[in-house]
Amino acid sequence: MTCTADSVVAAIRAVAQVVIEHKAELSHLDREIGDGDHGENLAKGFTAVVAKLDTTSTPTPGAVLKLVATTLISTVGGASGPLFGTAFLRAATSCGDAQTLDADQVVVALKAAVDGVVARGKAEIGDKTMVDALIPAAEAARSAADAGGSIADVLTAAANGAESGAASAIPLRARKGRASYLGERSMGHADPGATSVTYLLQSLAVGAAGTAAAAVES
Amino acid sequence: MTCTADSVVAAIRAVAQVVIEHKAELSHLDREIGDGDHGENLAKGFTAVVAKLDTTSTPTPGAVLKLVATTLISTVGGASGPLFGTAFLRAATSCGDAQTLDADQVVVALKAAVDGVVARGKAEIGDKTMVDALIPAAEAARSAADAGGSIADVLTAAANGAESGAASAIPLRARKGRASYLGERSMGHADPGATSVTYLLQSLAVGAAGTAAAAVES
Amino acid sequence: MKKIINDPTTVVQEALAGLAAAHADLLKVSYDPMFIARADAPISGQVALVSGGGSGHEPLHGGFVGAGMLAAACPGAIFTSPTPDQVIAAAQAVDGGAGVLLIVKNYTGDVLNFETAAELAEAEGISVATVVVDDDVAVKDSTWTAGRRGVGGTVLLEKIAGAAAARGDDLDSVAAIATRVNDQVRSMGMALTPCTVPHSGEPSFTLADDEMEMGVGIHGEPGRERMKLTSADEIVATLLDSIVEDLPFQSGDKTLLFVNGMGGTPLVELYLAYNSARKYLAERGIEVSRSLVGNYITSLEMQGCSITLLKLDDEFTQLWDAPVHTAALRWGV
Amino acid sequence: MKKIINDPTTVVQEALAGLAAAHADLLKVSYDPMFIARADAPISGQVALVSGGGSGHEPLHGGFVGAGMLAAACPGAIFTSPTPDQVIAAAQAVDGGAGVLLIVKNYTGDVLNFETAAELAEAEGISVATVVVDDDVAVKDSTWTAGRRGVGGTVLLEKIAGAAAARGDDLDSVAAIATRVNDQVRSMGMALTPCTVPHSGEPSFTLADDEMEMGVGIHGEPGRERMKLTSADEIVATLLDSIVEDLPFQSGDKTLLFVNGMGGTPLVELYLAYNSARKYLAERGIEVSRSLVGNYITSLEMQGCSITLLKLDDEFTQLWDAPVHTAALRWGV
Ligand SMILES: Nc1ncnc2c1ncn2[C@@H]1O[C@H](COP(=O)(O)OP(=O)(O)O)[C@@H](O)[C@H]1O
Ligand SMILES: Nc1ncnc2c1ncn2[C@@H]1O[C@H](COP(=O)(O)OP(=O)(O)O)[C@@H](O)[C@H]1O
Ligand SMILES: [Mg+2]
Ligand SMILES: [Mg+2]
Ligand SMILES: [Mg+2]
Ligand SMILES: [Mg+2]
Repeated sequence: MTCTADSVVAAIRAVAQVVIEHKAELSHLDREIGDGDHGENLAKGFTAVVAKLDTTSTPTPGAVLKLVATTLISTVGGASGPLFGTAFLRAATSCGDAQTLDADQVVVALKAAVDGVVARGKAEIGDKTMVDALIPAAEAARSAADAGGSIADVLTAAANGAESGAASAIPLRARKGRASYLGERSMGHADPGATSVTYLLQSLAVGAAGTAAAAVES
Repeated sequence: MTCTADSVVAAIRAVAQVVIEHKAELSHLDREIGDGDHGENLAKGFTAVVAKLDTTSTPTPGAVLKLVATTLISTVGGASGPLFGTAFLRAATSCGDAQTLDADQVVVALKAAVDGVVARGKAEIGDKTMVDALIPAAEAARSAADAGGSIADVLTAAANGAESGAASAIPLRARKGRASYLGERSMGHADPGATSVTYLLQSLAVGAAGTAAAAVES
Repeated sequence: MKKIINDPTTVVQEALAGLAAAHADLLKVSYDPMFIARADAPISGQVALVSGGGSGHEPLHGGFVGAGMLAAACPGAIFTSPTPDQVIAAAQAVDGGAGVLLIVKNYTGDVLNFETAAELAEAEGISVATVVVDDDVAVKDSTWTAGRRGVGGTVLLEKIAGAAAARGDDLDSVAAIATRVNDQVRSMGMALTPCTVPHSGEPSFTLADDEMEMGVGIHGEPGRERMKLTSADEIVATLLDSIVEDLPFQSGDKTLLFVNGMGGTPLVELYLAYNSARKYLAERGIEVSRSLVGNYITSLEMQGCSITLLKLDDEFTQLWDAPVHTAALRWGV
Repeated sequence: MKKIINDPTTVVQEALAGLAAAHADLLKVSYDPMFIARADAPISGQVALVSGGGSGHEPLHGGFVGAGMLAAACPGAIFTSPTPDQVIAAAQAVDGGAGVLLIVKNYTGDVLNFETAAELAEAEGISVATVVVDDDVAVKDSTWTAGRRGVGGTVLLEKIAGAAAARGDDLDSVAAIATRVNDQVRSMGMALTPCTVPHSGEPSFTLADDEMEMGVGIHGEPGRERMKLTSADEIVATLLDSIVEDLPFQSGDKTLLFVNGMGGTPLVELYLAYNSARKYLAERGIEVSRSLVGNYITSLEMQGCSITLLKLDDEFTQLWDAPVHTAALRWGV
């Protein structure tokens, strides 16, 4: 089964809710090794996204992702604004005008998003940034798709990849972003951005699984 | 027995020591209903006085008191500077060129000092200022002298008068000086200046009693 | 106590040395007795403004020494008025033959020390006039108090009277203008936190996390009333209610609105409070034609603000706009 | 959290409204997207300087908008960089046809957002140059970090480059001068206390009563090292040791010494620190020919200071002395 513009919209709304729920926690993580605004930044951005979705018609998955991208870029600020924005923008481009996406297209879009973040932020894996969660996520998604997995399988794999990637970054010393100013003092703390992208992918996975289940029932 | 320039110098040195010992306490009282500097102000002034006494020759009691006055005026600052300064200046004037002072001259000098403070500060008894300690002190000294008391008796009476005057001012609402800004909130606190003049007179009394005792022995 | 200092007993001297080094073109400092004078003083034939008071209110007064404002400032120890010998020495150093106007904030200590100084200066043949500033409406002026305190209005008075002196007015006229400013200006302040005098090391008072001190003085004296912390709009309204009703300021009045920080409050909060004050005054038809926002008369690191409102006439406005060149206020040069 | 505010979410907007009302002669404010522009912009034929960054550093950057300095400033949320659409709108509003120089403090968020803005502005046909300020020696510039942060040097760079633009230099020359300032300036800061971002309500870090944070950033980021609180002379020496050895500054160099407050530190401590810095530099034969002392690039109510040292040449000195008319820096007009 494939995913439509409407299910992408539903997925984004779910993501927005999850981000807002974890706002305080994400800002707390950012206070530990940053400037304490990551939760507010994303909550502000996704609140704006939801408002935009309510008032804008988005015929294709790509159109939805493009709207998310431009809204995040113009509302978030901070490092995560352009990074999340670029991710959604690249994903949108990779979707083109497709009316629906299958598992493979989802993986390709995810890979494009990750490449976009790397291109913008120039972070490598091990720098203790969201990239440490994103790259394993894209790889896990790829293998799940190659093994014939559904969209739900692919996104679940991605979420798990992100989670373990984020976890493995905890002991590391940050080399990019604000946390890098702390040098060794950044070690032992979870990276806010790696954590937020993990929540984002987990929300997508749960949503996709739900849709799939619903589809089976019907 | 009478008092000489030297015994006045010794008395002032003793006063300086007492003021410095009570510096923190006086500033604490001033923090309660003022700006917390009364102890520092007087300690600074009397430290300068002692230094001046070490280097200046003061042939008469009046000369000693004049030196104290000018030094306090030029070093204390704050309300207490000109007030203590005026007090010592008027006392000095009342002593003239006398080589020694008897009990009656001491009372006259004390009265002149008190009148000087009232003239400068325009405070009345009951305004919760040093005047509340000084006026009873002068009155008690007068009666002690009239009763034929010695310098020690006179100063002891003055010290006791000041102490009870300062105590009776505690419940009052300040109407002069910084404490007056507090209105009713000044009630229930001891007035720093009334307290410091009490210590000053007590130190003089103790000193005079000591000298008298010494005189008897010899 | 957390401060960037070396020794509590030398804070004022060291800060003065810094001021002198940073502004050698503007001012010179004498250390014993302590005063700050215009580098080019005395200005022959020009009335010289001499002010002073306890330190800890920077930039007041030393930051206002220079062309178009003060000829000299006498800093006392922190929160303690200067001594008469400082004032006399300063007056002698800057008197250009046209006399000296002493500007004194109404605190017993300042008044008594400047009074003594004035007597001695007169005796030295310097013609002296004195204006006592008492603009703080937090203190009821009655036989029950030492009278209103001099606060934010002092800054405006020093600027306007300084411009009058610079324009060549004689001592009586400058004193008259200064007195007129004091008649037309009202202020009130509040604090979110106390401050700590270096040599004492103890906070001047204590406030709970949800309390503020209304009508606070600038020496860490507690204020008129302790209240629960509220919004900027309510704080500003409380301050302006007392200020506006006191003069009173009326619809149609032209004013200078001065929102002052107590030293530890960031500019973003001061501009926010200024915005709130503008709305309050607009609703009452009171026009704001001149403004000053910033930390100009402070209480060390105290957090809080004060509002000062001056009723302007054409002469005040002209004198306010006239060039001034000091460390803390500068325009037109 | 004790602040004079109404609502944590509207602090920046309300403060901007205050700034606009207090300085209507100097600047105008756009609220959506948010930017502050010179009242008389665009100035045809003149290069326009556009800067910006998170709010909470006031007077930076809005207080530096005006003749001889910035054409526009884009304030983000507190401590959060502005978004590209703000920068594009500001650039369009102030471009006088001679191009726009973007002045960006080196933080990932600012760099990425201004980068995105530059791409889009170019696409709109505005010629854009960018200079990234990274003068903070507290951060070792290596593959181990996002590179040095932009701090106090930004103020000096905006003044000097602004004067170059006002004098009529073209975009390349103004950008070249700005780059040269960045090459010649070094800074480092320290904090006695943390600060609290209004919408978070929690202090950015915690320090014991006897601790200070050395090499602190201006966003409440913890610094290079936590140390026991020590004397002003030792604090200044620690900051200047890193600054002087880095460029390095040498005996005989002419410099501009800028002692900056973090927002909650009173002027008396800043002048005391300035005095201490003068002694340190004099011992090393480093001449201070220009000075700036005050709160110019702050971290809300944080207590602490930073020192910035710029190596001066004749051109820098001329451009520094050139007239400037902004809310926070004014001389020669
Ligand atoms: N160069 C970079 N590449 C990828 N991600 C980055 C980079 N720099 C920072 N990040 C991510 O951004 C997160 C911080 O985002 P946020 O707090 O919103 O922005 P800011 O640091 O500007 O306050 C970090 O936790 C990190 O995951
Ligand atoms: N008008 C006055 N007449 C007499 N004594 C006064 C007057 N005003 C203040 N005082 C005394 O001065 C004391 C405060 O002195 P001090 O703290 O040294 O000066 P300041 O109030 O200037 O800080 C008060 O406790 C009070 O006794
Ligand atoms: Mg952050
Ligand atoms: Mg006192
Ligand atoms: Mg005092
Ligand atoms: Mg941020």
